[in-house]
Amino acid sequence: MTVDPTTDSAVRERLIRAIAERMIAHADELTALDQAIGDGDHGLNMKRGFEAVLAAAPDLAARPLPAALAEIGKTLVMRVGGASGPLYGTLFLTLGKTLPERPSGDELIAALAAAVDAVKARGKSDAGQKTMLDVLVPVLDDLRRGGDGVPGRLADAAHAAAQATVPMRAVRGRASFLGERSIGHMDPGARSSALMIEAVVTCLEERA
Amino acid sequence: MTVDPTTDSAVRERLIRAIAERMIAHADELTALDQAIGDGDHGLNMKRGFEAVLAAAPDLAARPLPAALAEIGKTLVMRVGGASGPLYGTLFLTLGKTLPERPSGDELIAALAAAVDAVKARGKSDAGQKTMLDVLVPVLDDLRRGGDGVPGRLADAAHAAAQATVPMRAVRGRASFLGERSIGHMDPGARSSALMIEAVVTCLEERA
Amino acid sequence: MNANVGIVIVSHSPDVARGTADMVRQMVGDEVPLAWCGGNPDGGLGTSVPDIMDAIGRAWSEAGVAVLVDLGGAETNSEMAIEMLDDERRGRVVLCNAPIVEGAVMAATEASAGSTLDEVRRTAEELKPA
Amino acid sequence: MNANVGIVIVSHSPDVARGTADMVRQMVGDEVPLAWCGGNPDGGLGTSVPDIMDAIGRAWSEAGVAVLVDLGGAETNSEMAIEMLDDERRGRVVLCNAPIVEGAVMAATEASAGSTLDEVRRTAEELKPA
Ligand SMILES: Nc1ncnc2c1ncn2[C@@H]1O[C@H](COP(=O)(O)OP(=O)(O)O)[C@@H](O)[C@H]1O
Ligand SMILES: Nc1ncnc2c1ncn2[C@@H]1O[C@H](COP(=O)(O)OP(=O)(O)O)[C@@H](O)[C@H]1O
Ligand SMILES: [Mg+2]
Ligand SMILES: [Mg+2]
Ligand SMILES: [Mg+2]
Ligand SMILES: [Mg+2]
Repeated sequence: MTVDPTTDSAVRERLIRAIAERMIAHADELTALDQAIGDGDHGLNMKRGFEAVLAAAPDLAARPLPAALAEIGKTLVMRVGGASGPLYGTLFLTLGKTLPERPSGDELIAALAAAVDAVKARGKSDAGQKTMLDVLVPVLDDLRRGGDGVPGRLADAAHAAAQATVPMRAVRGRASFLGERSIGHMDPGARSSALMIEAVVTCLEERA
Repeated sequence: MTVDPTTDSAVRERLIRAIAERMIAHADELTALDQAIGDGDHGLNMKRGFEAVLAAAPDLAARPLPAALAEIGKTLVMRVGGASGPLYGTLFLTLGKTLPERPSGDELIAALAAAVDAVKARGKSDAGQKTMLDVLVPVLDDLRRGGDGVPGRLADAAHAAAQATVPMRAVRGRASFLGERSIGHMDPGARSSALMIEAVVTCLEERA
Repeated sequence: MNANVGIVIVSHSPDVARGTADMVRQMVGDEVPLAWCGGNPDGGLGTSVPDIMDAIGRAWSEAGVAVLVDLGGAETNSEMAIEMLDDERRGRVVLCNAPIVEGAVMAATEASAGSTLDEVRRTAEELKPA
Repeated sequence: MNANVGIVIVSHSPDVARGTADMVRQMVGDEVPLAWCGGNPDGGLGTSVPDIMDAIGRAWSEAGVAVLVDLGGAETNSEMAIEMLDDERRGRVVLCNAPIVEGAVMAATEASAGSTLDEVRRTAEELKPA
């Protein structure tokens, strides 16, 4: 059984469904996190966006990987309704624009780096500000380091990074209104990023 | 026939009706002025307030002059709905609080001065800012000067003062949004003040 | 009894006031006493002194009430309304020199932390015109 | 064709956006192309990129369009919407760093005088957080 999403539309569809279903399954948890330090809609927002992705999964999977990623990005931009929409949307759009159809390992890393940079530009933000970037940036760094245990290791790195947002003080997004009081809670976008990475890793490993 | 509103409730009622009817009759004109440099509701606001005053005219007139003035002020505060409500309301409330039941000429001037000062405090404003104060302040000064032709002369002074707001630049109230472009239009509150003064003067003179 | 500072939203437009209150509610839940009013006594654009006094009563808290307003007339009417309160309440109501929507969200978030009236006002006023 | 700069109001709350537009209309009449949107794609509190793109289209003016937003998500979604416009329009839309209600009134008043897009933005931003 192949596990290469660049050549196999069935793998692409499994991957898309894995991500979307993970987001939808964790909607209540994400909303609860956002209630503590934001406006309590992150789970609803992600659910809205990824339900649209799920509904289009076969169509999306029928396209080459870059086009599928770009289309997912566009769907998130159009459907999410919160700040996370353009941020995750930009992540996927940039991946779609940057990835060749059959990328090498280095090309994959370069595309991810471009996508994370695009999220920074979109959010006028960077790691350390208690956002999804506090997961995306360290996981990208870990991937760059390479070595044993990739991709499996990345899921653990992602969850550890999300956990590390707990003591941070938010300076971006709605949570920034809370100032000091944002300390002590996990950032909802960091959590959704970790879940997304875990879904990708698990899906690819299951079939390996 | 007496023309003393301090002793005669019929005179008080004529006076109250004269002011209220003048405001109501000029509502469209005041609104048109406010359309040019404000939000186009000054006539509606004055009409709303003075219709309530008119409806209560007999009741109001039955009270001693200070109490009647205070009650008019309260009605304007409660009913006008625009910035002019608390401003004119404060004018009448302060007159009511300051005037003795049978004021001397000096006491009348002192009460008017207190009332105009209270408007300044309420509006955080003064003459020269293209507001009703550009009528109230010079008319009070003219009254203070005394001499021939009072009160008749005051109506002309009031209209001239309102006219003098045309070249002024608004720095208070809604018109201040317009900056330079407020120049070239008469201030609606200056116009309503001049009409009010004229109504009082005419009513007192008619019967003299 | 809620010991947090109350928030009152006074706009020329009832829609703006209601919508701002919705946004505040979504962010701070029921932790903050909250009331809004908008529109002149006939329901058109403008504000109404008795409505403002009423809203202050509904959002009343022993910790005080912070009032957010939009344009000049709303400010003048709110100042008048505050002055017309009982002696005992008057001193515990402040008008914030802050934009209505953004200021209300900031003020309510600060109030939900149990901050004092003065802290709530200062937080809202961090957004005041430069 | 109206040659004045257009104004777009983007709030998390459709009520806030509609009410702000009412206030702007009362002050500047029909001299300024004006559109608003608010609410996420399901109608709850939030914003929607396609709705923002649509509002920009409705308020379109050859002189450009100034966009007023409330909180962070509205800003991010509006920036995204602007980037997704045709090349030819994109450069003529600016996001104002100003409070939504007060900024919209200021911007529209400036626009009604026939000012340029840059002047409109600067006038609105005189109100920006200190
Ligand atoms: N400027 C930003 N840069 C990076 N991430 C951001 C930014 N603003 C918000 N986020 C992320 O988005 C998450 C909130 O998303 P969501 O609740 O869906 O949107 P909203 O904040 O508009 O309600 C935050 O937890 C944070 O991780
Ligand atoms: N701060 C102020 N000080 C003095 N007069 C003022 C002030 N603000 C407004 N005015 C007066 O009120 C008039 C506008 O009243 P009105 O249109 O009824 O209220 P609004 O401005 O709330 O729509 C102005 O023409 C001006 O004369
Ligand atoms: Mg949220
Ligand atoms: Mg939100
Ligand atoms: Mg007016
Ligand atoms: Mg008005």
